[in-house]
Amino acid sequence: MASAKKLVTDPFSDNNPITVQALGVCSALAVTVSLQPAIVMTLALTFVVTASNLIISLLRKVIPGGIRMIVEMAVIASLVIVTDQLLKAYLFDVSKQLSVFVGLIITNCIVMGRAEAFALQNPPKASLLDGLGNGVGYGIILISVAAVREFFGFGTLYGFKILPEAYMGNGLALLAPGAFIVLGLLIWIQRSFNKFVEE
Amino acid sequence: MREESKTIVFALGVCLICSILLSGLAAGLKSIQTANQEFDVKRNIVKAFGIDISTLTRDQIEDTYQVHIEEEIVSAPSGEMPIYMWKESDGTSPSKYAFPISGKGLWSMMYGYLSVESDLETVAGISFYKHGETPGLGAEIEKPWFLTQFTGKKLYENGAPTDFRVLKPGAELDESSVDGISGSTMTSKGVQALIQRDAAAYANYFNKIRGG
Amino acid sequence: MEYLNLAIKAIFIENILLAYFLGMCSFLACSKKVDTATGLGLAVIFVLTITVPTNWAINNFLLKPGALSWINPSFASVDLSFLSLICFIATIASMVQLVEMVLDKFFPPLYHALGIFLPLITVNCSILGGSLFMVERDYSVVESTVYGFSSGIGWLLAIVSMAAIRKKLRYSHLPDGLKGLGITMVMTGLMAMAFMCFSGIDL
Amino acid sequence: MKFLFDLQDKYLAPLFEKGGKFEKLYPLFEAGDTFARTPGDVTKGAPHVRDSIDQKRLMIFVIYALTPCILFGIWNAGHQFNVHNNVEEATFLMDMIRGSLMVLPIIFTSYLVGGICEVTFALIRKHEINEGFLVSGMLFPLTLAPTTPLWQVALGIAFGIIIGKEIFGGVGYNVLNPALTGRAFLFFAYPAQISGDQVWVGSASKAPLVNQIMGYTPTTTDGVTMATPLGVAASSEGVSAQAALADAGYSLSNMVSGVIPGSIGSTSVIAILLGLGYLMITGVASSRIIFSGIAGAAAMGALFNLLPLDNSFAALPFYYHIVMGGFLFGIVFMATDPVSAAASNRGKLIYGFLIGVLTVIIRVANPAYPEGIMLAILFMNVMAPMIDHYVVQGHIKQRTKLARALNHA
Amino acid sequence: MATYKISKGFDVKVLGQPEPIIQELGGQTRFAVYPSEFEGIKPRIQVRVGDKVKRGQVLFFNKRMDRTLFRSPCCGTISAINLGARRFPLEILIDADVNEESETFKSYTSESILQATREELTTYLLDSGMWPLIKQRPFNKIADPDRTPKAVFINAGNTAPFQADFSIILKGDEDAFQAGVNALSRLTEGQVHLCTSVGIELPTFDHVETHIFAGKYPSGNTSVHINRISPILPNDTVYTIAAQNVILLGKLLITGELPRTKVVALAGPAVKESARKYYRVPFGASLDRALADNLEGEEIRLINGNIMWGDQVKLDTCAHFYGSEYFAIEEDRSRHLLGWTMPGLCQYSSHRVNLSTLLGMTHKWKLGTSLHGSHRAMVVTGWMDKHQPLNIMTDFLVRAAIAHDTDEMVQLGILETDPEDFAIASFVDPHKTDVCSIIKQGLAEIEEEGI
Repeated sequence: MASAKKLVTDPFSDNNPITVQALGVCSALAVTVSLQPAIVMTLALTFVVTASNLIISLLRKVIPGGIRMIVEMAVIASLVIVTDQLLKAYLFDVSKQLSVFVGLIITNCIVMGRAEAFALQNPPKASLLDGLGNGVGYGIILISVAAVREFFGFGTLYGFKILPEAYMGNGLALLAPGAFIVLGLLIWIQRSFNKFVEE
Repeated sequence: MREESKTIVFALGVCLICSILLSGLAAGLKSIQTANQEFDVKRNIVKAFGIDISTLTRDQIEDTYQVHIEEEIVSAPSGEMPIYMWKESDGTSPSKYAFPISGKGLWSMMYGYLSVESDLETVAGISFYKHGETPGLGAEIEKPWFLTQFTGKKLYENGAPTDFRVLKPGAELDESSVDGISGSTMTSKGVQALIQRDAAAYANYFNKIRGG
Repeated sequence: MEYLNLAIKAIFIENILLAYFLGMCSFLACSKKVDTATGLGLAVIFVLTITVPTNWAINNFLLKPGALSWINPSFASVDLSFLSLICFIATIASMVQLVEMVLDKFFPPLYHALGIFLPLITVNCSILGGSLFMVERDYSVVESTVYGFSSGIGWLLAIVSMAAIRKKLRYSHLPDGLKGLGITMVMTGLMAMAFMCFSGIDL
Repeated sequence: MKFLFDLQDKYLAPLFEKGGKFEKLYPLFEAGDTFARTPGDVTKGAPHVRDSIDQKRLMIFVIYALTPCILFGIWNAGHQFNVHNNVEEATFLMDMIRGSLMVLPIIFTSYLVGGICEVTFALIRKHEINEGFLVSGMLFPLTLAPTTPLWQVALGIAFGIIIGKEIFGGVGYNVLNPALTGRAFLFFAYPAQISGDQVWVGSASKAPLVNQIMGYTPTTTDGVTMATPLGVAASSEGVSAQAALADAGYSLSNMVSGVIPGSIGSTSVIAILLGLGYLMITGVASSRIIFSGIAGAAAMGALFNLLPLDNSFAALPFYYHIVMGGFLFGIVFMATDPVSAAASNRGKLIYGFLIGVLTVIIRVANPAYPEGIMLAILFMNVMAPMIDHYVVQGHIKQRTKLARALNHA
Repeated sequence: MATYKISKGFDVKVLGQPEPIIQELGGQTRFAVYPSEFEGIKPRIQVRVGDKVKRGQVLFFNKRMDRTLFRSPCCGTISAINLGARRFPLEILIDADVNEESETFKSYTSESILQATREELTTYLLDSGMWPLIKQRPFNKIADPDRTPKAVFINAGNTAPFQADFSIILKGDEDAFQAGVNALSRLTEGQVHLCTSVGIELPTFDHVETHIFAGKYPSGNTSVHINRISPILPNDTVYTIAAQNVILLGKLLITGELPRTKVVALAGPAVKESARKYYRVPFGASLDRALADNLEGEEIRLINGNIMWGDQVKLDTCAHFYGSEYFAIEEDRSRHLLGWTMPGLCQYSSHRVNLSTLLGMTHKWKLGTSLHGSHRAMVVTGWMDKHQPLNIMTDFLVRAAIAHDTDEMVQLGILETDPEDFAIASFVDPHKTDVCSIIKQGLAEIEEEGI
C-alpha cells in the first residue's frame, strides 16, 4: 500500500494520466484555447473522477461481477450529468464554451480507467486520494497547454493582458493543430524530466 | 439463481437511485438554467442597442432590459419575426429598434442582433453572440473595433435597404460600408450577406412604422 | 448537394479527430499498424452510422423538450434532455453489443475482421461525440445518418494515414522523450494543419 | 592551398575528432571540412566502388535550379516597388538594388535562423549537419512576399526546421516538407497578413530598417497593396474571372513572364521553367511528380470548365491554373522533395496528380484560401505514406501471384 | 533454350579487362584454407600446428551439421592456425611437401552417376568435403542435404565487371562438367537450370535446361535467374552453384580424388596490363606468383570477387574455396576541392549530375574505392530501384530491414535475394547507405526467427 502522499503526487509527473498513460487526451485538448475553461474542466473532471472512485470503491464488494462495467458507467454518467447541470445553472458562460465536452467526460478513459484499475481493488480513502491525484495530474497538463495557447494566441493569461498591445496574436496556437503540437512538446519536456521512454 | 436475482436487484437499485437523484437535480436547477438562458438573450439585445455591458452587473442588465426594452412579434409573409423596441425611461415612443440577424459564416451559422436609430435608417449597434469562426481571425466579429464601425452607418435610405458592404480592409469607405476582417474574406462576406438579407426582411415593417 | 457538403465538412473540415480531438485514446493506441488501424476505422464507421440515427430517434421521440407529445399532447412540457448523456451511452453500449451478435451470427468473416475492435468502441469518445454534435446542431434524420457515416470516414482517414506515417517514422531518429505519444501528438498537429486546406470549401 | 589543407588535416582535425578538445563541436567542423573538400572516406565492403553523387551535390543542384527564380524575384520585387511608388525612370540597376534591399535580408534571416536551429540540434543530437537545410532555407523565403517582416521570417523558418524536421531526427526522417511547414505556420499564425489574396509591394518610408523588421504596414496611407491574380479571380463577381483578371491588369503573358506582384520566387513561369529544365537534364527531381501534377491541375481545371457551376472562377480556362499563383513553383520545387513525397513509382504518379487536382479544388471551391498549392502539397505529404503503403501492398499481391504462376507453369 | 531480356541494370565501366588466356601456375608450397569463407558454420578443428596432413585429410568439420567435412587441399605440414575474434579460426596455413599422399574416394562414370541415389550422392559429397560448393536459397548458405530442392541453378553468367568468363574456364573440362550436372540432377526432384549471359558460347549438355540472360549487371546474378525462371515461394528451397564448381564436382566424381586445380581470373585497374589474365592454380595454393610485382599503386585493395561483390583479402592470399576472380583497385583517399559543385568531368556517375555522364562519355574508368561523400540518413526515393532487375521494391525492403520488420521483409521478397543483389543499389545511392550489410542483417534476423 503506497503512502497517501505518493497516491496523490504520483500522477502529477511520474505516472501522469495524459503524458505517461496516454489516457483522456480527447477532452484535454478541446477546451484549452484559454485558461478559464481549462480550469473549469479540470475541476469538473477532478470532481467526477474523485467521486466515482469513492463511490465505486464503496460499492466494490457488492457490485456483481457480470454488470461491473455497466454499473461503473451508470455511476460515472450520473456524476457527469450532475456536473453538467450544475455548470449550466451556476457557470453558464463557461458551460457554453465547454459545450459537449463536459458530457464527453463519460468516455474519458481516465475516469473509467481509474475505476477499473484502482477503485475496484482499494479501500475508499485510497481511492479518493488516487482520484484526486489523477484529476490534478490531468489538470496540470490541461492548464499548461491552455496557458501556452492563451499566452501565444492572445498575449493574455486568464484574460489579463500580459504582452503589450502591439503583440500580434499567433493564430495557429488557437487552432486545433496548435493544441496538438503544444501538447506533444509538453509531453517531450515532461518525459525528459521523468525519463520515461516508450518503445 | 440467487446470484442472478441479486444482480437484477442491484442493477435496478442503481438505476433507481441515479434517476431519482438526477430528476431531482434537474427539476431543482431547471428554473436557474432557464433564467440563465433568458438572461443570455437579454444581455445580447441590450448590447446590440450599443450599451457597453462589460461594466454592468447582471442585475443592472436585467433592470435595463426591464425598463427600456419591449418585445413585439411581427408577422411577415415568411413567418413571425421578433422586434425589440428601446423606450427611453420618460417617453413612450420607441427610439431604437433591434432585430435578430443570422447567417452563414465560414464554419457555421453566426447569430446576433442589429439595432437602428429612431430615424429608421442609421445603425445604432450590432452584436454577435454565437458563431464558430476561427479564433483570432473570423472571431474578430465580436471584437469592439469591428462592431463599433457599424454605428452611424446607413442601413436604409428612403425606405429601401442600402447596398450595405463589408469591404476589404484598406478600401475606401462610404456611409454604408465598413472594413472587413483581413484574412477572413469568408466571414466578412457572410456578415455582409446576413445584414443585407435581414435588413431587407425588416424593411417593410419599418416602412409601416414610418408611414403610420 | 447539401448532403455532399455535409459529408465533406464531416470528413475533412470538421474532422471529428483533427478538429474536435475526439477518439484520441484509441487513435493513439491503435495507429501502430495499418491493418489494425483500418479494422478499427471500419468498425468506427459502422457503429457511428448506426448509433447517430438511433440516438437521433431517441432524442427526438423521448428526450427533447416536447418530444413525448406523440404519446399524449399533455406531455408536451416534459423535458428529459438531462438524461441524454446516459441514454446515448447506453444506446451505444447496447448497439455495439447487438452489432457484435448480429455480425457473429450472419456475417462471420466481417465479425472476424471487426470483432476484436467492437468492444473498444464503446469507450471511443468519437461515437458519443457524434451523437452529441448531432443534438447540438439539430440535424434531421437523413443528415444524422450522413453525418455519422462521414464522420466515421474522416476518422478512418486520419487513423490510417497516421498509421502509415508511424510506419515511416519507425526508423526515424527521434529524441527519447518524443518517442511514441509525443511524436504522434506533434504529427497529429501537423496533420490537422494539412487538413485545414479544406476549411471553407463549399460546393 | 596544399599547405592549408595539411594544416587542417594534421592540426585542426584531431581537435574535433573523438577524444579531441572540441569533440562536441565535431558536426560543425565536419560541415566546414566537407564543404571545402569531399571527404576522403573509402568504402568498407562490397560494393567497393561508389557513384560520385552525394547528398551535397544533389542539394546544391536544387539551389542552382532555383537561381533564375531568385534573381528574377529580386529584380521583380524592386521593379514592382518602383512602379507602384511612382519612382520615375527606374533603371534595371535601380530595380535590382531596391529588390536586393528587400529580398536579401529575408534570405539572410532565413539562413541565419534556420542555420542556428539546424546546428544547435546537430550538436545536441550529434548528427551531421545536413545540406538539405540549404534548400529548405532558400525555398522558404521564396514563397514569402517581399515585404514580410523579418521577425515572421525568423519565426517561420524556425518552426519549419524544428517542428517540421529536427524533432524527427533531421533530414530523411521528416514527414512534411520543412519549408512548407514553416510557410503554413505563418499562414495560419498570422493569416491577417499573408493569407495570399493580396501582397504588398512595399512602401517608401523614411526608416527602411524599421520597416524590414516590423513589416510594411498596409494600412498606412503610403502602403501599396495589390490583389494577386488568384485573389482577383476568386472574388470576381458578375463578370467572368478572365475579364476580372484583365481588368486588374493580369494577362496570360504577364503571368507567364512574372512581372506582377507576388511572392518573391514564384511569379515567373519562365524562370521556373528554366529551373525545371535544369532539374530534368540532371535528373535530380522526379519528373513523374511534376508532370502528373501538371496533368492533375489541367484535368481538374478542365472538369470545372465543363461542370455547370455558378462560379466564375470555375469557368476560368484550365491553363490559367498552371501559370497562375505559385502552382508551378510548388509542383517543381516543393512537391518533389524526395523525403516528404511518395517514393514508389506508382505512388509518385498518384501523389503528383492529386496535388494538381487538390490545388485547383482549393482555389475554386474554397473561397477562404485563394492559393491552394501550398496546402495541397502539405496535405499530400501527410497522405504520401499511406499511398506508398497501398502501392507496396499491391506490389506484394502482384508479385506473389506472379511467383505462383511461374511455379505452376 | 530460352532467352530472357533484362531491361533494368547498369554496367560499371572500370578498367582492367583480363585477356582470355589461361596461364598454368604450379609448384607453390604455401597453401591455405579459410574457414571464414564458409558463412554460418561453427568449425571444430581436427588438426594441430605441426601435424602432417595428407591431401584430402579432414581439417575441420561443422559443429552445427557434423556431416559437413572440410579437407586439406594438399599434402604437408600445418604451419599455423590463425584465430580471429571469439577464437574463430580465420585461416589454416599448410606447407606443402614434395610427396603426394592423398585420400581417395569412390569413382563414377558420367552414366553411373545417374544410377546413384540421392542419399548416396549427398553422403559421398559431404564426406569428400566438396558439398559446401553447393549453396541453397533462401539465405545463401551451404545447402542443407536433408532438404530436397525444387530446382538447381547453375550460374554461368558474367555480367559483373570482369567476372571470369565461364567459356574459357570450361575448355577441356566439358566431360567433368557433364558429370557434375548429372550428379546435381540426382539431387533435385525438379530441373537443373544452367543460366548464362549473352556472349558465352557453351556446348549443349544433357539433363540440364539452358537459359540465356541478356542485359546489364546484375542480370547474371543467381537471384535474377531464380526470380525469372522459378521464384521461391515460402518454404521452397533451391540449390545454387557456380558453373566452375560443377566442374570441380565432376572431377571429384570421375577421378575419385579431390580436384587439383581451379581457374582464377586476375583483373582490375591496379593490375599491370600484362598480368591481367586467367591462371590455373592448385586448389588452395598461394597466388604470390601471379600477384607479386604485378600490382601497381600506393595502397591496393585486393578483392576475392569483383568490385561489385566480394571480400577484401590480404595481398598474399591463397586461392579461395569459392570465387573465380580476383580484382585489384587502388584505395582512393583523395579529397576534391569543392567537390559538391565541380562540373564532374573526371568523376564517374550513373546519374546525370556529372558532366561526364551528361556528355555520354563511354570510356572505361580507373575507379578507386572512394566513398565520394559522407553517410546521410537514408531517404526512400525509389532511386535504389532504378537498376534493380528483381521484381522487388528495393527502397521499401531496405526500410523494412532497418526497422527490423521481419514480416514485411519476407512479404517484400527478401527471401529471393542475397546481399549481392543490392550492390548496385548501394552503388547508386547518394546517401551512401550500406544496403548490402542492411540486407544481410535482415536475412540473419529472419533466419534466427525462423520463417
